[in-house]
Amino acid sequence: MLSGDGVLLKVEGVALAFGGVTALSDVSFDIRRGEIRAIIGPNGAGKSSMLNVINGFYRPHSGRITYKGRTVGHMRPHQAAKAGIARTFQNIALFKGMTTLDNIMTGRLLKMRGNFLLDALHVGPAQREEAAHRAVAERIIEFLEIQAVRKVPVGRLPYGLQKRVELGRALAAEPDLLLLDEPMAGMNFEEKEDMSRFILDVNEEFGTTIALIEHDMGVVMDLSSRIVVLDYGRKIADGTPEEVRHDQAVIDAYLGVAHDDERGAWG
Amino acid sequence: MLYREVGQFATSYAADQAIFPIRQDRFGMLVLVLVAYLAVPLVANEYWLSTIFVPFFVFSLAALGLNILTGYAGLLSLGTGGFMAVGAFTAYKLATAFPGINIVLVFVAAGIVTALVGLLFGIPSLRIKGFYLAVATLAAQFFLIWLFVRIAWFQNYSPSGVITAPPRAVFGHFFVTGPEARAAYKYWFTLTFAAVLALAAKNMVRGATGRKWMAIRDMDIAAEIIGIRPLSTKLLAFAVSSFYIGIAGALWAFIYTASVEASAFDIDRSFQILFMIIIGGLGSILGSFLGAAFIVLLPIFLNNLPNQLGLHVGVALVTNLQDMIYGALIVFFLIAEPNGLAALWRAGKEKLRLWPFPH
Amino acid sequence: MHIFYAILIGPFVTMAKEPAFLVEVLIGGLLTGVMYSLVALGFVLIYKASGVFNYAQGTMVLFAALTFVGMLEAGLPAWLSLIAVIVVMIALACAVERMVLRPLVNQSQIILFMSTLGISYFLVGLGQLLWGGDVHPLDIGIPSGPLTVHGILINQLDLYAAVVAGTLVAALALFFQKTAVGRALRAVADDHQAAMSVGIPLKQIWILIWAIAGLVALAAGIMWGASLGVQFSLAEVALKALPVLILGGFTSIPGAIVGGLIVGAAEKLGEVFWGPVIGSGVEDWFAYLLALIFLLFRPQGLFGERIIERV
Amino acid sequence: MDSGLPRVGSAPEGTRSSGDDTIPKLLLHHARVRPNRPAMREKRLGIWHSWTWREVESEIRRIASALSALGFQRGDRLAVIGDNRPLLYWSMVAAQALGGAPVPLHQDAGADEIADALARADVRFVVAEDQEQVDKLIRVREWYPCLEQILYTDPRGLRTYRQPFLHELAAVVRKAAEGEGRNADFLTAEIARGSGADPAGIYFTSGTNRPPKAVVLSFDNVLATSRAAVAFEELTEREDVLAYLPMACIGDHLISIGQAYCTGFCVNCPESRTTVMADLREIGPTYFLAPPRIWDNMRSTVTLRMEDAGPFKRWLYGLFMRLAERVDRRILDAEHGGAGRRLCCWFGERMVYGPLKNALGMSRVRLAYTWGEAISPGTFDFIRSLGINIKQIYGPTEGALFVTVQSDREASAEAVGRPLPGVALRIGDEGEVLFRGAGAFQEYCKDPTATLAAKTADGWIHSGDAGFVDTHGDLHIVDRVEEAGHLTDGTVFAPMQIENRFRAAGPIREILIFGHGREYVAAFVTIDGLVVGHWAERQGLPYTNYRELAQGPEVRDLVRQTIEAVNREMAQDAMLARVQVRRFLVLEKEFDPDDGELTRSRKLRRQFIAAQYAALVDMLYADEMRGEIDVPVAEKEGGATMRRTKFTVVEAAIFRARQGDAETVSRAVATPG
Repeated sequence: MLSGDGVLLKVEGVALAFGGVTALSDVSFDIRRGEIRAIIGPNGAGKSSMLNVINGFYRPHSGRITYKGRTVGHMRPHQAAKAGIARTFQNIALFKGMTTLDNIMTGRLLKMRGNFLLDALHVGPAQREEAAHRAVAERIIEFLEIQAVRKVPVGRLPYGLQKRVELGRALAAEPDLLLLDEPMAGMNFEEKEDMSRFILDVNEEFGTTIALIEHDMGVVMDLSSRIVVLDYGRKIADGTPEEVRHDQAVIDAYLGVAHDDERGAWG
Repeated sequence: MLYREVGQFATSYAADQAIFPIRQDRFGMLVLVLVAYLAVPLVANEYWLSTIFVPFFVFSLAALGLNILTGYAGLLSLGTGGFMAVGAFTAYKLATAFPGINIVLVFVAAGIVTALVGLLFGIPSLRIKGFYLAVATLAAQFFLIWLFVRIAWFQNYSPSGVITAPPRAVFGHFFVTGPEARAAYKYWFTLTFAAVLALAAKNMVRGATGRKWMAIRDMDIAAEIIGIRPLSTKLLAFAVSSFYIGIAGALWAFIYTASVEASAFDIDRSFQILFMIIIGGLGSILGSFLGAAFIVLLPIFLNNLPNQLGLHVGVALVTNLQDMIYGALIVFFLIAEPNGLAALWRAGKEKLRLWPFPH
Repeated sequence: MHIFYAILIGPFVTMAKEPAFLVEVLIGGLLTGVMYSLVALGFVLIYKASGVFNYAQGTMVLFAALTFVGMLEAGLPAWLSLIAVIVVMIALACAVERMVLRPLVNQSQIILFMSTLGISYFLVGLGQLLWGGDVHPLDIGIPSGPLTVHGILINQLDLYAAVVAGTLVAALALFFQKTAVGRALRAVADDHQAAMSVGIPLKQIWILIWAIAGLVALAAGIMWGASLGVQFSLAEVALKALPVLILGGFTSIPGAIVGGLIVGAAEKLGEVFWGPVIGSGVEDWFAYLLALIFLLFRPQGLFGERIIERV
Repeated sequence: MDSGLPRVGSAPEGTRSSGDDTIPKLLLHHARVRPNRPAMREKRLGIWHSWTWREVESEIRRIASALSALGFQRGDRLAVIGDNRPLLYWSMVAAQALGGAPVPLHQDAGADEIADALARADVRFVVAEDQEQVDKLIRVREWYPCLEQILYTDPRGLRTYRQPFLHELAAVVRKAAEGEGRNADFLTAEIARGSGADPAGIYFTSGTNRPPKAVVLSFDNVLATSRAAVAFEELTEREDVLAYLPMACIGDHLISIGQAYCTGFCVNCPESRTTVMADLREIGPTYFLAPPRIWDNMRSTVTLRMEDAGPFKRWLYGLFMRLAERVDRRILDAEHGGAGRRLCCWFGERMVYGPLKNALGMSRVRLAYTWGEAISPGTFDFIRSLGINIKQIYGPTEGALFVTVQSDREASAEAVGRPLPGVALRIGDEGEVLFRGAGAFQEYCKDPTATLAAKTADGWIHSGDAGFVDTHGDLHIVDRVEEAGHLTDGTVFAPMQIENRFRAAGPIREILIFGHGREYVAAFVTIDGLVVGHWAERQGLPYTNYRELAQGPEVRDLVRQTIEAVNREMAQDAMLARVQVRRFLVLEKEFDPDDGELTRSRKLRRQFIAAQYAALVDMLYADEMRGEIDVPVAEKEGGATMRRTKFTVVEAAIFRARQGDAETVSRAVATPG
C-alpha cells in the first residue's frame, strides 16, 4: 500500500474557455496518493474539461498543475501518459478495429522497448518481450473477468464490456493516477456493482490513485474518499462525502439540475 | 467443414499468437509455398512467368507498402508511383555507379533511400489529415516524376530518358536481369522478395508496431492519450511503406520491364496500387496480394476477351471499352464488398469453421 | 553558390527589371486562375453536399466538352447541342446518384473517393468511345489573339473565360445564399442527419448538386476546350484544381475562388521566372509545393473552418 | 525419465496395481512410473499450463507439509470450496496423504448450507478459492466456531483481511518449506500408513426432499469402482478429461481423482465458468461425463442454430440426421451394412456429424456418459446419432457413481445397463433397487440411524430408487420409491417417468407432475427461455423478459400442443396411457437452486415446491381455472417477499389408448389469459 497523505496532483486556479464560453474558471483542488477522488457536478459543469486539462488534452489558459511535486505548465497527452496518468473516456474511445486483447496490449506500448526491425524479424527479444507483456495484459483480463471475449473485436462487445475493456487498457499502463470519466454511464444495476468492485479492487490491489467523474450519487458516495463539486465551471464544494452531502450550494446546484440540460449542451 | 479445431490448444503465448494458429491453415500455407516455389515454375510457361507472375509479385509488394500506410496507419497516399520511381532510379544509379555490389543489396539500398524520401514527404502528415494529406502526397508524385524526367543525371543522360537495367546475376551465374536472364530466375527472385517482405510486414502489423499504427488509425486522440507519439508513429509508417514501394519500383524497372522511363510511374500507377488495396482489403496482408492479382489479371482478361469471343474490333474501341468496364467493375466491387476480397476470404473461412452452423 | 542565387534572388531581380512584363504575367495567371476556380468549385459543391471527394470532376469537364463538340461536329446548332449536353449532364447526375452514391451510402470516405475514380475511368472510356480520342478544335466565336491595354498584353479568350467563370461563380454564390434549395444544400453540407430529420430529401439534393457540378464542368470544359482544344488532357485540369482545394479548403466556395487565383498566378510566375532556372514543366508541381508549404501553417486551408477536437 | 527402476510395463501397470490401495500411494506410483506425462492442465492467463505427475507429486507434498504445519492430522477433515482448480484438487489429495478426508463443497452453496455441511462432517480446515468463498466462510464461522483454519488460493481482494484464522495457501506452503514444516520422509511414512479402509472423502447427497446426507466413501470404495469401470471401458493413461462438474459432485471426484489416479490420465481445468464451452473445444476430451441437462443443452443449441441456417444446410442436416436414425448409428459407424450405406455414413461424417462434433468439442470423445437423472430418449438418440458413444450409467453417491453401466453395443435411453463386475443387484419390496459391492459406502457421518436404514447388515444398500430388471438383465429405473404415487382410481404412476417424456421437448424446460391422491395427473411447467424466446421472435411476439414471455397466452398454447403430442405417445404405452397430463399451468419463473426449488445438482425438489406453491397446486384441481395467487419472489438479499401473480390453468387433450387419434376423453381450448 502507498502512504496515505502525500499529494500526488495539485490543481491551482485553472481556467479554460472555448471561444467565448467559459468551461472552467479558477478551479483548485488536490488529489492525494492512494485515494479515490470524485469530481461531480451538473451537466456542463466542466468535469470532463477538468480531466482533459489534467492529462494535457486541453491547455489551460491560466493556473498551474503540480504533479508528483513538479509543477508542469502544460504536458502533451503522451507526456502525461509517460508520467503515469491514464484515463478512460465518457463515450468509449476504444480502437474498434482491434480485439480486446490488442486494445489492452496498446496500453503496454509505453513499456515496450522493441523497435519495428525486431518486430519485423519477430525473433528472440521481440518475441520474448511480446510474451512478457502479453502475460501482464492477461493478468488484467483475468482481473476484469473478460477472458471469454479475449479475442473478440471490441466493436462487437456490449456497452458494459467495452467500458471494462477500456478500463483494462488504462490499467495496462500501470498508471499512478487513473482518470475515469463516467465509468458507469448507461450501465444497469449489476454492471454498476461490478464496475464499482473493480474500481475499489484497482485502488486496493495496485494502490492506484483514482479520480473519477460520476453521476450516480450512490456510487460516488460509496467509492470516493473526497469529492470536488463543480458547477458552471467553478468549484462550489470540496470535502468528504458527508460534508458534500449536506453542503447547501451543492444541494441548490443539484435541485437546479432539472432545467440544466440545455446549458449542458456546451461544457 | 474442413476444420477440426477440437484438441488444438496453445501452451505458450508464442503458439497462441502464431500467424496461423490453426493446424489446417499451417498445412495449407505450407502447400501454397511448395506449389509457388516448385510446381509453378515447372508447369507455367515463359509468358505466364514473366508477364503475369512477376508483375503480380511486384504489384503485391507495392500494394503491401501502401496498405501499411493507408490500411494500417490510416494515412491516405496518392504518391505511390512517385516513390516507386525513386526506388527504380536509385537502384539504376547504384547499379550503374557500383557494378560490383550484389543486386539484392542494390534493391535493399534503393528501398532505404525511398524510405528516407518517404520520411521527408511524410512530415506534413502531422498537421494535415484525410484528403488534405492525400492531395499533399500528390505533390510528391508530381515533383518526383518531374525530377526524374527533367534531371538527365538520373538517367545517366540517356537521350530518350529511358533507363535500362544492366545484366546482373545472383549466386554468381543466375542472371535475373539483362539479355540472358531466364524467366524462372526472375520468378524465383521476385517471389522470394515478395514472400520475405510479406512475412516481415505480417510480423510488424501483429506486433507492437502494428498496434501503434492501428491505434493512430482507429482513434488518434485516444492513441496519443495512452502515450503513442503521433509524429514518430506516422513517419515510421511512411518510411516502412516507402521502403516496400521503393523495392517494388526497383523490381519493376529491373526485373519486370527491363527498361523503363519515369512516366511509367505516373499518377495512374498510384491509383492502380490504391485500387489494389481497396479491392483487396484495407488493413490486410492477404488483401494486398488478392488485390494485386485482381488488378493484374483484369486487363489481361479484358484484352483477351474479344479474341476469346472471336470478335475483331479496333484497338481504340477495345481500349475505351476496357476503361469503361474497368471503371464499372471498380464501382461494382466497392458496392458488392466495400471491405475487399480479404473480407470475402475471411467470411468464407468462418463459414467453413462454423459449418453447418450459419455464420 | 550561384545556383542559390539563380533560384532565390535571380527571378525577383528579373521581375523588378521589367514590371510591365510582371504585371502581364500576373494578369495572365489570374485569368487562368479563375478557370481553376471554376473546376475547383465543382469539387467543393459535391464535397460540401455529399462528403464525396469527386475525382471524376476533371473527367466530367472532359466528358461535357467532348459531348458538346461531338454534337457540334454532328451538325447540331450550338444552342441545341448546349441544351442536349445539359440534359446529358443531368442524366449523368441521376445515374451516379442511383448507381453509385445510393448503394454506397454511409461507406467510408475513401471508398466513395475510389468509386469516383471508377466513374472517372468509365467516363473517359465512354466519352472517347462516342466522340473519338483525337483533338477536337472548338471555336465558340471568341476572338482569340491578344489585346493591349496600357501596353499590357491580355489574351482575350482568357478574359472572356474569366468573365463567364466569374458570373457563374457569382450566380452560384447567390443561389446558395438566397434560394430555399441553396439553404437546403447548405443544411445538408453542415449535417446530413439533421438535414434529413427536418425533411430535406437527400437523394434529390445529391442529384441536384451533381447536376450543378456537371454544368460547372460543362462551362469549364467549353472554356478550356476553346483555348486548348478538346482532348484527353482536359481531364488533367482536375489535377490543377486539387492544390486549389487545399489552399481554399474542401468546403469553402470563396476559398475555391481565391485559391484558384493564387494558384493561377503563382504557377505562371513560377513557370516564367523560375522555369528557365530549374527546368521547364515546373507548373506540374509548383502549385502543389506552394499548397503544401501553406498547409503546414494553416492545416484547414484558407477558409476551412477550424476543428475543435473533443473527447 | 526414472532411471533406476525396472520399467514394469508402464501402460498396463497404470490400470491394475493392486498394491496401491490409496490415492496418495497411487500418486507416488505414477510419479515413479510416468513422471513426465501430464497429470493436470489448467487454462490460466490465456494459455494452458500443465503439470507432470512428478510435479504434481511435489506440489502435493508441499501442500501436505503446509497443512500438517497448521496442525492437520490423521482423521481430520479438509473441506474445499471453489471452481475446479488444480490447487483444490491437490489439497484434497494432500489431506488424504496426511490420513485425513477431503470434503468437497459446492461453490454456489450459501453460508447456511456450508455451515450445515461443515457441522455434519465436523470439519476444522477449509481451503477456499477466493474472496467470494472466504466472505461466506467468515460468516459461517459465526455459527460454526469449530472451523479453525481457512486457507485461500487467490489473494485478490483479501489483502486487508486481518483475521488470524485466515491464511493464503501459498504463504503457508512457503513457511512450511522454510523448515518448520515436516520433512519428506514424514509424509512418505504417513502415506504408507494409509489403508484402503480409510475414508477417501465425504460427499453430500443432492438431498431432493430432505437435507443432504454426508456419505463417507473409503479408498476401497473409490478405487475398486474406478478400477472396475476403467477395466470395463479400457481407459488408458492417454485419456483427456475436462474437470467442469462441481467438485462437490461425486461424478467429478470419481473421474478427476479416482480414475485419473488409477490410469494416470490428464485432468484439464477450464479457465473460468464463462469459458467452459470454449475450453472444451480446445482440449477436446476423450472421455466426458455429463448430466442429462448438459446433453439437452447441446441438442437444443444445435437445433436452434440450425433453424437460422440456410436452406441447403438445413436440407443437408435433415437428410443426414434422418439417415443417422435409419442407419442405426447406435452401432457406431456401422461395420455391418453395405458399401453404399458405409459411403453415406462417411459422407455424413464429413459434412454434418464431424463438423457438429467439432462445434460441440466432442470430436475426440471416445466414451461419454449421461448420469444423475434419466435422459430423454430424444436427446440420447440425437447425441448417439452424431456418432458420439454416449451411454448411461447408474449409481447414487452411496454407490460411488458406478453401479450399472451400458456396454457400447447396448446403449439405450430406457435401461441404465447391467451391474458392473463385482456389483450385485436385487429388487426389494415395493420395487426398490438394492445393490451390494465394492462401491457400497461406509456410513453417513454422525447419523447411524440413517446408515442403518440405508445399509443392511449383509452390505446391501437401499438405493431409494424404484426399478426393475428386464429380460436382458438390464436395470430400469422408474423413480424414487417415495415419489411413486397413485391416483384416486388406484392407478400407480411414477412422476419422473412421465416427466422424462417431456424433458427437452421443445419449449418445456422443467415439468413437475402431480396426481398422488388426486383423480388425474396435472403439472407445473417452466418454459425454456431460449427456445421459446427464439420461437416468439419468429412469431413476432413482443416480450421484454422471461416473466412476460411465460405469461403470454400464445406460449401457453404452444406448451399445450407439446403436451398433447406427448399425451398422444403416452396413449400408446400401456403403462402410461392412463396418466396423461390433463391440466397444467406455466410458472412465471424458472426453478432456481438459490430459491431451494432445485438441488445444487439441479434436481427438482418436488415436496419443497409443492409446499411453496400449495395454492397453485390446488388450483390445478379446482374448478376455477384462473386466479391471482401470491407467489414468493426471491430477493437479492435472500429474504423472500410475496408477489401477486395471475395464473391460468390450461386443459390439455387426453387420448384414447387404442387408436390414439384425437378421439379425446376431455377437450378444452386454452383459456385466453
